[in-house]
Amino acid sequence: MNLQLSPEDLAFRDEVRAFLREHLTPEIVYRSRTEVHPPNEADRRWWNAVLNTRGWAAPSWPVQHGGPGWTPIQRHLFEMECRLAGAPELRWQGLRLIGPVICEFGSDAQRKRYLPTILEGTEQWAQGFSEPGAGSDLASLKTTALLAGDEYVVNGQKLWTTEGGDAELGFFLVRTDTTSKHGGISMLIIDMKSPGVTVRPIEMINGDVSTYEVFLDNVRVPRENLIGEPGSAWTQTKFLLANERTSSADIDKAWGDLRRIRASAARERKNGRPLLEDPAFARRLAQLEMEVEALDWSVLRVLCGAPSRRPVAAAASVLKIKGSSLQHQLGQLAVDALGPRSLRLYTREQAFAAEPSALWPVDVPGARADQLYMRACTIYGGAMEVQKNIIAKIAFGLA
Amino acid sequence: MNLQLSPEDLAFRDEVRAFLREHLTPEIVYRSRTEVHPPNEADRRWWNAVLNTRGWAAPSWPVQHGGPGWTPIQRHLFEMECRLAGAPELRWQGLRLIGPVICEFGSDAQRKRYLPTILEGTEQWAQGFSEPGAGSDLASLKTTALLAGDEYVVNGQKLWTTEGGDAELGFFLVRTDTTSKHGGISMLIIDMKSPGVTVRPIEMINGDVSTYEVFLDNVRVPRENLIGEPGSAWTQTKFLLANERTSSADIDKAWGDLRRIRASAARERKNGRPLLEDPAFARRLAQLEMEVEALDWSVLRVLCGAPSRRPVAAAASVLKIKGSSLQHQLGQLAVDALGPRSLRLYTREQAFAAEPSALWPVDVPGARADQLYMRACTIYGGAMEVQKNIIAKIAFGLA
Amino acid sequence: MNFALSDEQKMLADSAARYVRERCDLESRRQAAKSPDGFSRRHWRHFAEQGWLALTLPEDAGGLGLGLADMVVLMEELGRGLVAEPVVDSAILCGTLLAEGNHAPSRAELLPRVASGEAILALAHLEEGGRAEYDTPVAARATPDGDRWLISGTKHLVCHGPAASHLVVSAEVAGEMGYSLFLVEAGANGIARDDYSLIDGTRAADIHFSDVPATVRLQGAGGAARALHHALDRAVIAGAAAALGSMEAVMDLTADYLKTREQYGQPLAGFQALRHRMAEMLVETEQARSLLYAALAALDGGDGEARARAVSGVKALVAQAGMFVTGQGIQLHGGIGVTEEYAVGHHYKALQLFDKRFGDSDFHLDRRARTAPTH
Amino acid sequence: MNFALSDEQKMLADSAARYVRERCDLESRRQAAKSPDGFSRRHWRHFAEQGWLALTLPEDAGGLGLGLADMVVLMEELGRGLVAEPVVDSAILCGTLLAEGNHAPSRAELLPRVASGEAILALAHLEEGGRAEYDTPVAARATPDGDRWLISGTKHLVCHGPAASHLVVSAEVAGEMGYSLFLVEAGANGIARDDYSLIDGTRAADIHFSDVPATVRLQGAGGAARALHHALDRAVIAGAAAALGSMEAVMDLTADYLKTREQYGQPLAGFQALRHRMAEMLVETEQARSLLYAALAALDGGDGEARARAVSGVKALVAQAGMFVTGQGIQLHGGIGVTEEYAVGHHYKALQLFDKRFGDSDFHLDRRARTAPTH
Repeated sequence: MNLQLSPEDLAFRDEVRAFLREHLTPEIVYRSRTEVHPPNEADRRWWNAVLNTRGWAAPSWPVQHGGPGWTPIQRHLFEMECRLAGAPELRWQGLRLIGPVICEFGSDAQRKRYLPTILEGTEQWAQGFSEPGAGSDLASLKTTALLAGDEYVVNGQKLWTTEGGDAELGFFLVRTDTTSKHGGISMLIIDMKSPGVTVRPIEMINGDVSTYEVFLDNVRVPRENLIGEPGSAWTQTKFLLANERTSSADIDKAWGDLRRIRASAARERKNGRPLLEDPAFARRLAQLEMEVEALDWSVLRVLCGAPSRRPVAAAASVLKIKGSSLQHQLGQLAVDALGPRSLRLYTREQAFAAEPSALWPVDVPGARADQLYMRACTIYGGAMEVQKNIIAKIAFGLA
Repeated sequence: MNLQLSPEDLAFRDEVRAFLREHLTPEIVYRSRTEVHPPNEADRRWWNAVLNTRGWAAPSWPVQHGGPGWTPIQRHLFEMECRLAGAPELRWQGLRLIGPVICEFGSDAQRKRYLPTILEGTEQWAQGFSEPGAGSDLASLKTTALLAGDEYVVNGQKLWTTEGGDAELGFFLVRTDTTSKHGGISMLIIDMKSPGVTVRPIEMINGDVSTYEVFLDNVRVPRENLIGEPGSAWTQTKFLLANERTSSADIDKAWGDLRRIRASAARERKNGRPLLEDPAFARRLAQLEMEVEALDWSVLRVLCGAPSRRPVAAAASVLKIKGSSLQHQLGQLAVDALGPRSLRLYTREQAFAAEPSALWPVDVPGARADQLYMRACTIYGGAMEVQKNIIAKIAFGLA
Repeated sequence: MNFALSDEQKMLADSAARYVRERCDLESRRQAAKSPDGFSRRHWRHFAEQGWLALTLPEDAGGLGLGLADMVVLMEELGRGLVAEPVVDSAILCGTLLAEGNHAPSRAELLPRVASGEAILALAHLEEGGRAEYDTPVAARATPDGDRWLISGTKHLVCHGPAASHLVVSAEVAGEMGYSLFLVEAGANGIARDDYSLIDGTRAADIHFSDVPATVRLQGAGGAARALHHALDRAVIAGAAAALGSMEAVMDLTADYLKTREQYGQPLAGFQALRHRMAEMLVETEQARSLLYAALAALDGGDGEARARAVSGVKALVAQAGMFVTGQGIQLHGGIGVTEEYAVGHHYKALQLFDKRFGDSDFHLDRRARTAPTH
Repeated sequence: MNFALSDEQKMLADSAARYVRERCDLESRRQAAKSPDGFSRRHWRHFAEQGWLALTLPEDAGGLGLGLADMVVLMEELGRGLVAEPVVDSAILCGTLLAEGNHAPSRAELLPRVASGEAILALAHLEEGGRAEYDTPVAARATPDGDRWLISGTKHLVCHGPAASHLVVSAEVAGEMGYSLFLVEAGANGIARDDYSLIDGTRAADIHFSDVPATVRLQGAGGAARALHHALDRAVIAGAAAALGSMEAVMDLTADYLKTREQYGQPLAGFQALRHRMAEMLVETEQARSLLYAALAALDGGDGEARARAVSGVKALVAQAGMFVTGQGIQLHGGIGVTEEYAVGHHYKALQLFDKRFGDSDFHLDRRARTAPTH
């Protein structure tokens, strides 16, 4: 047992910090720290390119496909430092979801076609998994892709396609074999500009649009856009999820939130003293910081493959449950710290453009939009209730 | 709508207060306020007799059988004043459970035989409902009572027979017809001194014995001890529960607990000031007081038959859920207020005999034993989970 | 003690429920939130015609003179329909200040127009550094100038400020201890506004006063704080009733959803964990409703401390219960719950608004903790 | 970074687990709790023979010189078996004070006897009005008397005081700022005890000192508080590890119970609400375990503030999580969970004890809040 960061890891962290100091500008950091969803598109494309120049755009990819060859701990340190420094959050769909899948399961032609533009950040991806009748329950997918000559003809409807509005490409779960109930699901790459693809924005609870409904109406897709063998999407999806086992903890965001909340509470005054010194508020903040630190170490345990009496998939669900419930609590604490001024809603554009003032300090824009948006985090990516089912089953054998 | 107590009710309350002032002695009040379970037997027998002299022993009985003829609100006021004044809690089994059932369903002979000694407090009762295989689930009762001539022969095992150790009489749910799965359950009065009745004390988590296991081995019971028709126990049990619809809220105990906690917190010191002035503690206490006051009004609503969009049985489960979870929270707050000295365990006898000192003030003995004992309150009388099932079904039609 | 509604209350509840059911669909609510006023002038006229704005205003000034219990009955129904109109701000909060103010001419002239909906009043009181209307610092100044005052200062988060015809403004007169309350016309010279939207679509404003003339002082420094607290207490009760309406609406919506929506081959209602959540939602809603009754009783009969205690209890408990119930409503709906396209999220935001207006739960728990307990 | 156990740690864990499984059944635990010492001398001898008492004591005084991580590995297994023996009090808390004290002869003479279990040390420190060992007022006085001191005062809640052979006593020497720590024999003249039981059967005592002679001052006023806080921090970590063992034991017991016990015609495991509760219990247990690792890392590498922060975090979080997990273990067991006849209630009481010893959650949250955050 050795619970300290190695000298190499500490040196790595210093290197990341220096890089971040060198490249990030105050304007970009300001916009990142609003925590508005989705982040400013120009910023993230620029940052993707900057990181790519350094070979750091795709920490989770194999070296031969452009990854930096970091250990899991180094990836974790990198993400944490980026968040704390206020770097824009890159789009996940290409770099973290489909990219690794193409590296692992894609054909050489697919790798050659798609990986470079993901690394450069010049083509954006959308994910088409959920459907109106199938949220957490992928077995009841209805979208079909039936072979007609050398093309699949795709029909169906996808929901919760995050950032689908300006994506050039999409990866979709489709049924290529309609005879089997549980098999026959494949992963298909679809050009979002194909005829028959219609994208409808969904206005979210915070007044912004971050996710879309995608209608697929006789969309013709070249046969070579299928990833791997027909019917193998279950394997690919499991790989994709295992690859992101710890990210649902949202641990770097949680630490960033705590910083912002402390800043708010140091300025806000209650009973003539800083809110941060109100004993009940201080205790509530300490409680959350303690929970976040514990979650951080839970992430480290998974990353380091720490021994456990229970399967690692149970640990992933534990991270998701605690991470998302902490997001709820952090969001609420953030608006509670701001008091009534948290009631003002800033749209994305207003938040990015806001000029801080005495009445509306720098930590106000975005706090409420983030709090409202994060009500979704106990629902997306496998709802809380589904995660509890998983834990009961695989950790305790209860079903 | 009129939400004030009537002048008659206020006068009634004054009358009760005067009576309590006149009769209760400091020694008895001290022992009651320990909240130790079960209360001192001599005290409660004496108090039963005192109340009976005044005609107040059985507030929930019909006037013709010895009840005082109070309104539901008056019963509520009476119980609250008794608790706050530190009167011993009378035994429920006779006065509040079987008594009303005999009044309603018993034969004249049964009324004549059993009601007077319940009123006088000279014969104590035990309840035999639960069984090792049937806690919340009465449909799976296994104890049988088969007719042999003019006697029932009873065989089986009962669990959680509270205060069964010194009871003279018991009322038991038994299966008089073993051919039907859901019917055939009857209520039978059994003399606890009958041959074949064995009582085993169960040591509870607080080190005291308050409940018993009862073994019934070929116990012969006269046929006339059956209440009502054979197989009618379901009706009687429903009546018994409806009669006690609001008592599971334990609202008078909750107010008493709050008083005791305030007294502890006014004496205990934290950071050089009374704990009661610690802002976080004060807020936690205020939160619980607020919840207790809300629950009190929920009780009043049921007692007054306030209009509701949902069946009154749902309201009873709501009272039970909130009342019992508040008991958990009040118990924890009580020991938290006392700090490490709450770790000392007083047996019943030690608590009753304790001499208050600076190290061990008057509010210490009993607080921990009560806190531990009350962990059972979310289990007995229909566990929390069962109550939620009931609410989902009858309030929302979800099943 | 009797909790039954009177016949008049039943009629009031029925007519409000009918209007909400027939006219206050979500689509019109969303359109109203995007309109310049942030609410519907059509609804507003209807409210006025029905006498709902006049309900608790005094009979000698165009009101119906009814009590808080009647208002609670109305507000719960309006809350079910996500009322966006300034009923609480204009008719209850500022209406109370005007009705109980010390200026008979403005009371006689303006209150009937409040009752008819023609005038809309807003409270301009919160300032920089203030977290609750009950105890915000007041730096605004009123300088005597002949038979009038000139008001200068900046007011923060004036709800419905953009649509208001009149403002009730707090400001301190030099040499006096504590603020006074003045009535000014919203279009007066020297007033400048920065408008914005709140999370539920309510329009609010920061309002800058620069030597704005005021001729009406509703309350002097001696009574302003007490009068304001009293009016705020009434506004809290009204808001709590609306919040309760939201909670009931969310429970109905969610129970229906669980019965109809299928997952893993069965209705969601087949999952015990979800059914239990519904039960927990009812438990908290009933607690909230009960404490609202307690507050009605205390406001009817109790002394000042008992009233503060009861109102602060309602404020904290209804906010907590309401955020739980509407938040779980979202959770049980899944994805559609976090969109603008479904009512449950709007109710959630209504509760977040209720939580932060008129002092948050911490403020009210502290206020309650300073009072003597009931038993 | 590497979380894997070393081979030595695995052997330690295995041998402790085996002993607990084979010898520490509930019946013997209940008997021990009713015995005069409140624990089992047989277990105690076994612990000593296995070197478990010597584990973290220095090698130059009969110890094995191992680290806190090793101790955590051991304590978790002992916690599973509801350890009642004074491992934490004697070997860790007082053992640390003695090992790091300023009195070489007593260190050399007594520590080997602590390691062999022959001597049992108890801390006599808490006094009237004290709520936490970290900050209790100390009114006891030590009066110099030649080359010794005479101690007078009353100590409260001395855990294992009745079985102790020696006491570490805090007392203030007139003219000095702050208390010193003295070592006295439990049988010394002038000592009188009031013994009683704690909720888990641990014997404790109020101890009255009346001019009790002490020749050994372990720490003077300059260093006593710091040394004591350090020893308390180590005791907290040890106790937290045992608490984690309780939580694991309760989860195992409860999962088994849900699989075998039937209600309404199906195993309890068929009820989703109960399965979800188990999932929640695991979530909180994993949080607690993770923060324990964080504390091991901080105690290994961090500065004083980081150590206080980490230890206080563990104390608060493990207590909260543990009371939740063991409390829900009771709930899921139903009636038998609240009896002395079933292990789950004993684990619950162990957690209640852990919560209140060495400062409660509020104390430690406050202590943590005073430190600089990690990020």
